[in-house]
Amino acid sequence: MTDVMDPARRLLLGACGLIGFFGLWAAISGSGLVAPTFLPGPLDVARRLVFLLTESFAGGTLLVHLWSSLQRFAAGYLLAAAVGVPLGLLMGRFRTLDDIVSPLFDGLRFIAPIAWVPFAALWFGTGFGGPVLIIFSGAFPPCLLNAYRGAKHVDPRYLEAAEMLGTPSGRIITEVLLPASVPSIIAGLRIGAGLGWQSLVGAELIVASTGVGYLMVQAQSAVSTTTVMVGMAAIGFIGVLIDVALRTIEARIHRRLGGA
Amino acid sequence: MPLSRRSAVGVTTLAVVALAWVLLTGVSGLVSPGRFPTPADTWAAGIQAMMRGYGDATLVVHVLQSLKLVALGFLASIAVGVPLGLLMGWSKTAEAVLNPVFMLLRPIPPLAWIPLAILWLGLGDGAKILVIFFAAFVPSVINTQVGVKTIERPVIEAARMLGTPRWRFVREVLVPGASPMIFTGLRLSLQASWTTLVAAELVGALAGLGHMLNLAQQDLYPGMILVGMVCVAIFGALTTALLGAVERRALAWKRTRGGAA
Amino acid sequence: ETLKKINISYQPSLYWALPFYIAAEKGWWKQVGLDPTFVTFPAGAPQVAAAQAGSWDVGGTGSVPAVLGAARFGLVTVGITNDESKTNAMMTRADKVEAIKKDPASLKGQKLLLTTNSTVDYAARNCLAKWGLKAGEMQFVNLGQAQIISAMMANNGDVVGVWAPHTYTLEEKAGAKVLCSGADAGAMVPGALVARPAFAKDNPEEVAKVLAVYVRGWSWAKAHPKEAREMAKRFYAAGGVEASDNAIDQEFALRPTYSLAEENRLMDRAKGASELDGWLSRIGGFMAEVGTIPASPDPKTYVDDSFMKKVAAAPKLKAFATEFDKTN
Amino acid sequence: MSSIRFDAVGKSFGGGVLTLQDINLDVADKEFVAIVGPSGCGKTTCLRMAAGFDFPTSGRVLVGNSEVTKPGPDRAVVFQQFALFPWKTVTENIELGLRNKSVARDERKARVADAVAMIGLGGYENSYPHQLSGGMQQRVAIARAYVLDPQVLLMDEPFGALDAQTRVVMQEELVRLARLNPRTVLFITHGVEEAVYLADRVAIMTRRPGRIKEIVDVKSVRIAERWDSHSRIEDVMDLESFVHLRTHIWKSLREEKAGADH
Amino acid sequence: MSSIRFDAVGKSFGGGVLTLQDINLDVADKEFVAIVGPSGCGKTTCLRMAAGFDFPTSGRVLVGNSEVTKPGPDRAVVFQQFALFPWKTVTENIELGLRNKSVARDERKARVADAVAMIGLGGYENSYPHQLSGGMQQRVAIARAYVLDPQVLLMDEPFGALDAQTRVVMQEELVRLARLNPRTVLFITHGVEEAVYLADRVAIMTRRPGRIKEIVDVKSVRIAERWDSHSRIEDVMDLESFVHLRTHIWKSLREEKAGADH
Ligand SMILES: Nc1ncnc2c1ncn2[C@@H]1O[C@H](COP(=O)(O)OP(=O)(O)OP(=O)(O)O)[C@@H](O)[C@H]1O
Ligand SMILES: Nc1ncnc2c1ncn2[C@@H]1O[C@H](COP(=O)(O)OP(=O)(O)OP(=O)(O)O)[C@@H](O)[C@H]1O
Ligand SMILES: [Mg+2]
Ligand SMILES: [Mg+2]
Repeated sequence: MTDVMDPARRLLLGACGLIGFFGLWAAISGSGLVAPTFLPGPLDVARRLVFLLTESFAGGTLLVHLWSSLQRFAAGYLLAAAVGVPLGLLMGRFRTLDDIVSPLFDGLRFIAPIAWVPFAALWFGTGFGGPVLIIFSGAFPPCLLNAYRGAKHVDPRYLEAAEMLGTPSGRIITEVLLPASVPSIIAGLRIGAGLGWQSLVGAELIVASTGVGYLMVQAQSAVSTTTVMVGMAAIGFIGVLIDVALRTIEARIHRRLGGA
Repeated sequence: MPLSRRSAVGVTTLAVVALAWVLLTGVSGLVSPGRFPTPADTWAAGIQAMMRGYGDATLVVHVLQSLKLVALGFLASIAVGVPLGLLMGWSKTAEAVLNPVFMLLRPIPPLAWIPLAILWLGLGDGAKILVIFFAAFVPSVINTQVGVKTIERPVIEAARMLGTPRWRFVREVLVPGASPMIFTGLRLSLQASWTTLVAAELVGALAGLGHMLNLAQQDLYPGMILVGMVCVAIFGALTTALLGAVERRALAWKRTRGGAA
Repeated sequence: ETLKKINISYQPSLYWALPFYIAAEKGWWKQVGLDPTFVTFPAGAPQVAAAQAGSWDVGGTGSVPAVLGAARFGLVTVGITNDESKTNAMMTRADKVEAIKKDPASLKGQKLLLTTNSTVDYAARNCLAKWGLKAGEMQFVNLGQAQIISAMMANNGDVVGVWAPHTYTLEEKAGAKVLCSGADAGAMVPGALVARPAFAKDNPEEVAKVLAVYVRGWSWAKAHPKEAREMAKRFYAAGGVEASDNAIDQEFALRPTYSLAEENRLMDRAKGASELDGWLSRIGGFMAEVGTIPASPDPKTYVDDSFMKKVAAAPKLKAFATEFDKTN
Repeated sequence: MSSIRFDAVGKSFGGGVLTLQDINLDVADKEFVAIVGPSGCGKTTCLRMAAGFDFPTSGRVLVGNSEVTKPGPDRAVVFQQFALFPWKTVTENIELGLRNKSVARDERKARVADAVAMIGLGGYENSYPHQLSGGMQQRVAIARAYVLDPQVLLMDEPFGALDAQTRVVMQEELVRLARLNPRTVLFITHGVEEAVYLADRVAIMTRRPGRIKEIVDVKSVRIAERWDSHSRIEDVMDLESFVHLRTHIWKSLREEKAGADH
Repeated sequence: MSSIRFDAVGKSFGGGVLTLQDINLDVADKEFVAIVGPSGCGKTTCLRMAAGFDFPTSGRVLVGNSEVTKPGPDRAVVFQQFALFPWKTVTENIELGLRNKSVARDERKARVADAVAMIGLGGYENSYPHQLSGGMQQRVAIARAYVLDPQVLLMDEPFGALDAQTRVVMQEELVRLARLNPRTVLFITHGVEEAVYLADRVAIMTRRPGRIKEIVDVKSVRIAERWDSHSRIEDVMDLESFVHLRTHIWKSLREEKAGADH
C-alpha cells in the first residue's frame, strides 16, 4: 500500500475535499435551483451558527443543547461499546453463548431505535434512561457485530497457537481475539458512533426540553432550515472528533503491527 | 450436527423469552399491561393487522411494501458504499480528500434528510429509498475501507508482482481479501435499511411496516407496536439469513473455526 | 409553609400552554403553594406514555391524546384548555380555495397530506362529510406536521391538514389559505387539561390549585391583551418558534378560552352528558372508526369535573382564579 | 507418563479421499520419534491430531493413556508456519505460555531472557514478528515452545527456515535439552540426516494415502556405536553407522517416490 | 537485457541500525546467482529490493539498466512465505499471471495444466491453499512464478518446505528450465549444496550488517569438470570438485558464525 502520508499533505487534501464540498453546496444553493428554505447557503448557516452560539433558541444556546445531547450520547454510546464489544468477543469464542444471544440479537437489531420511543417513554418517562436506551439501541448492534465477526474471522492459526500454550479462555479473548480484531472493532465503534448520533433525534423526542435533536425538530417545524443545518453541522462536528480519535488509535495499532 | 444444535439452542432461547413474556405480563401481571403489551393484546393486534388491516392496509401489504423499499435502499447503498469503501481503503489520497466530507455527513439523522428527500424526489418511493440509502451506505463504506486495509501485505505484493491490472486487482484481490469485512458491512447496511424504514416511511407512506409502527406509536398502541417490531425482526432476520447464504458461498475459501460467522 | 412539588407537562410553543408560562413569569405558583417542574414533549403520544411512567402529574394536551390516554391508561380529563376547532384546518394554495369550495367534488382522488389519527384528521373528515365526500374518496397521506410544510413548499401537496401554529407558517411562507376548519364543519376540537389518575386520586387539592392557576392565566390574558401578546411571543420563541405578530393575533382571535364559570358550565352534567362529554365522545368515535382505539370510551369514565368544581367551591381559590374576570 | 499412541488412525477431510490410513505408532514416554515422508503425505495432520487440533476419522490418538480431545500446554507445538502472534513482541510471544502457567514474574523474565539468548535474538526482544526475517520468526516459534518445558514437544519442520549454521545450533540445543531433561518428542522433518541425528526412532511415511511404511530404530545403533562420544554434529554424520542408516531411509523414501503417481 | 545490479546498496529499517551495508552484486543477463548467509542477514531484503517492494536507503538497484521503482511481472517472485491468494484455488493462483498477460484461454489452460503436473499436484486443481500441506503450498507458489516464464526469477528459499525427494524433482526442473531457456535468477537458499548445484555463482553474505563477503564462481568449475555429463543430482554431489566448493562455502559461512555475537 502507498507509503505513509505526511500530515501536511493529508490536511491539505482534506481541506480540498471540504472546499469542494462547501463549494458545491454554495453553488447549488446560490444558483437558485433550490429554495433557501430547503438548502440555505453555507454562509447563512455559518451566520446562524454564530447567532445560536450566543442567543438562546428552543430553550438554550447551541452549546447548552449540545452539552445535554453529549451527556445522553456519551452514556448510551459508552454503554453500547462497553457491552457490545466484550459480548461480541465472548460470542466469537463461546459457541453456546453465540447460539443463545444470536437469535435475539438478530431480531432485535432490526427494530429502529425510534421505534423504541413509546416503550422508552412508558418505562422511563422523561428520565435519563429513555434516551440512553434509544441511543444504545442504535449504537449497540455495530459494536457487537463487528467485534463478533472480527473474532470469528481471526486466523485459526493464532487460536491454535494460543490453545497450545494453554491460554485460558478469558486471556484468549483479551490477548488474541481482541488484538486480532482491532480493525473490525474500531470500524464497529465508528459506525456505532454515527448510528448513536442518528438515534439522538429519536431519543430527544421524549425528553424534549433540550438537546440538538430537539433543536432540530423544533427548527424543522418552524421552517428554520438554517437552524436545522446548524444542528446537523454540530452533530457532524462532534462525529468528526470521535471518528478522528478512533482512527488515530487504529492507525497507531496498525502501524505497530506493520499492516499493509 | 452443529447446525441443528445451533437451531435447537436458538429455538429454545426464543421459547424461553416468549415464556418469560407470557409469565411476566399475562399470567403473573408483574409487568403491568400499561408498560408492555400482554400476549392477548398482541394477538388481538396481530389478528386486526392481518384480517382487518391497520393503517389503511393489511399486514401483507405492509410487509411487501417494506420489503421493496428495504431491498432497493439496500442495493443502492451497497452499490455506492462498497466501491467508495474500496477507493478510500486503497488510495490514501482518496481517503484524505473524501473522509472529512464523509465524516461530516454521516452522523446526520435520517429524519433530517426527509425535507431534502421530499424536495428532490417528492412523496413517492424514491424519497424513502433515498432516506434509507443515506443511513445504510455508511457501514458498507467503513467496513469495506477497513477490510481493504487488513489484507495481508504479502498477498498484495504477490498480485503486484504478477502485474495484475487495476480492475482485476480490485475484483480479484481487494474485494475477496476484504470480503469478510465487506460482509460485516453489508449486514449492518441491511440492518440500517430496516431500522431507517420507520424514518423513511414518515415521508407520506400509504403502507409499510414503518408506517404501521409510526401510526401505532402515534396511537400509543403497544400491542400493534409489538406486532410491527416482531414483523420487522422476522423479516430482518430472514433477509439476513439470505445474505448469510450468499456470504457462505463467497467465503467458501476461508478457514474459520466453528463455521461461518 | 413548604411548597408542594408537582410536575406539570405541556408541549412547547403551543397556545394553550401559555397560562403555565404566564403563571411562572408572574410567580403565581408560589401563591397557591406549588413548586412546579415543567416537563415538555414535542408530541402527545410520548407525553401520555410518560404519564404512565410517572414522569408528570398534571398537564395539558390535545383532545386526541387525552382520549387515547383515557382509553389506554385511564388518564383523567379535568378541564378544557381552549377551543382549537378553527385552528385545525384543511389548507390549500390561495388561488385554489374558491374553486374547491365551489366544487368540492374536484377533490376526489386527490392526495390529502395530514397527520392521520389526529385532531386535524378529525376536522378534515368532518369537512369532507360536510361537502358530501366520503373519507375514502381522498387519499390520506400520513406526514408529520413539519414534513407537511416541507412537502407543501416543495409543491408536493395541494391539500394539506395542519394545526396552529403551522397554519400561520403555511399562510406566511407558502401562500396557503384555510379551506375548511373544524369549526366550519361543526367539529368541535377542545384541548384538554389532564391528570395522572393516581396523582389525581391522592392529591385533589393540588389538581384544583393547578386548574385555578390555569384559568387565572386566561382571564389575566383577556384583561391585559397587549402584555399577553408580548408574553406569548416570548413563550413561542423560547420553544423555537418565531411567530409573527399576525400569527400571535390570530392565535388570540381564533382560539376561544374559558373562565372558571365557563369551564364548569361546559363540564356540567346536570342535564345528562355535559357539552364536553359530547365533544369528546364524538372524537372518541372518530378514533375508534379509524382504528386507533377499539371502542370510544365513555367520557363519564374519565372526565372528572370535581376538581374544577372544587376551585369554584373554595372561596379563596375561586377569588384567586377569577381575580381578572371582567364580568361576574 | 506422556507417551503418544496412534491406534489404527485413519483420517479423511471430507470427500471420501483418505489422507491417512491405519496409522499405528507408539512414541514412548521420553522417546524422540521423527517422521519423514513425502510432501503432502499427512505428517502435519498426524501432529495436529496429537496436538488436539484435528481428530481422527477412525481409530484413536492417545496421549498418556487418555484420548486427545483438545490442545493443551502439556503438548507444546512448533507450527510449520510459525503462527506467531503478530501483535506481540518477541518477548511477549515467548512469555505468554509462562504467564498461562502463572510462573512468577521474575522467573518468567529470566526464562524468557534465556530463551531469547538461546535463539540468538538478543536485541530483538521488542521487535514485532513482521520486523523479523523468516528464520528469526521460526526461532521465536521454537523458543515459545521450549520455554514451556512441556511433557510432550510436537515440532513440525522446526528448522526448515534456518540456515545450516543456525540449524546446527538449534539441533545441538535440542539434543542438549533432550539429554538434560528428556521429553517425549514428535518431530517432523524433511532432513533425513537431521532425523537420524536427533531421533530415537524414525518413522517413514508413504505417499497418499499416508501410511507408516517402516520404523527405523536409531537409538540402539547410537548406543552401540557410541555416537554420543562425538561432540560435533559433522563428526557423527561421518560415522559409517550413521551414513548407513541415512542411506537406508533415503532409499526407502526414494522407492516411495518411484511408486508415486508422477 | 535483464541483468540485476546492486550498486553500493545500503538499507536500514529506521532506527539507524544498518541492515545491509554496501552491497555490490551484478547478476548478468541469464545468469543464475545464489545467495547464502546466516538467518536474518538481509537476503530477503535484497531480493525484495530487486522485486521493487523495498527500496535502498543508499545506493541503487537496477534491473536491465533502469532503477527499480515498482514490482512487475518481468520479475517473478517466489516468496519465502508463499503469499498465495487464500481465496483462489490452485489453478486460479497459477493462472492469474497468465491472465494478466492476456494469454489466450486455451494456451493458458494448457500451461497451467503443465505447471500443475510439474509440481505433482494433479487432483488438487480446485483446492484452496488452506486445504494443502505446507510443501504443496510452496509448490503452487513456485508454479505461479514459473508459469509466467519471466525474464527475471527471484526465489526466496523456494524449496525450503519440501522433502528431499520433491526438492530434487523441483531442482531438476529448475535446472532443465535454466538450460532450455536461460533466465536471470536470483536464488536464496540455506542449502549450500543446492546453491552449488544450481548456481553459476554463489554470493556469501555476512551476519548483520549484511555485506557480501565473497562470491564463489561455480560455473567455470562446472564447465571445466563437466558436471553436466552426470544426469543425477547425487552423482554430481559426489564429485570431488563439487565437494570442494561446497566445503569452501561451508567454511566461509562457519567463520561468519564464529565471528557472530552469540
Ligand atoms: N483442511 C484440509 N482440508 C482438506 N484437505 C486437507 C486439509 N488439511 C490437509 N489436507 C490434505 O491432507 C494431506 C496431508 O496434509 P499434511 O499437511 O498433513 O501434509 P504434510 O505431510 O505435512 O506435507 P508437507 O511436508 O508438505 O507439509 C494433503 O494432501 C492435504 O491436501
Ligand atoms: N519491516 C522491517 N522492519 C524492521 N526490520 C526489518 C524489517 N524487515 C526486515 N527487517 C530486519 O532486517 C534484517 C534482515 O531481514 P531479512 O528478512 O532480509 O533476512 P534474511 O536474510 O532473509 O533471513 P532469513 O534467512 O531468516 O529469512 C533482520 O534483522 C530483520 O529484523
Ligand atoms: Mg506439513
Ligand atoms: Mg528471508
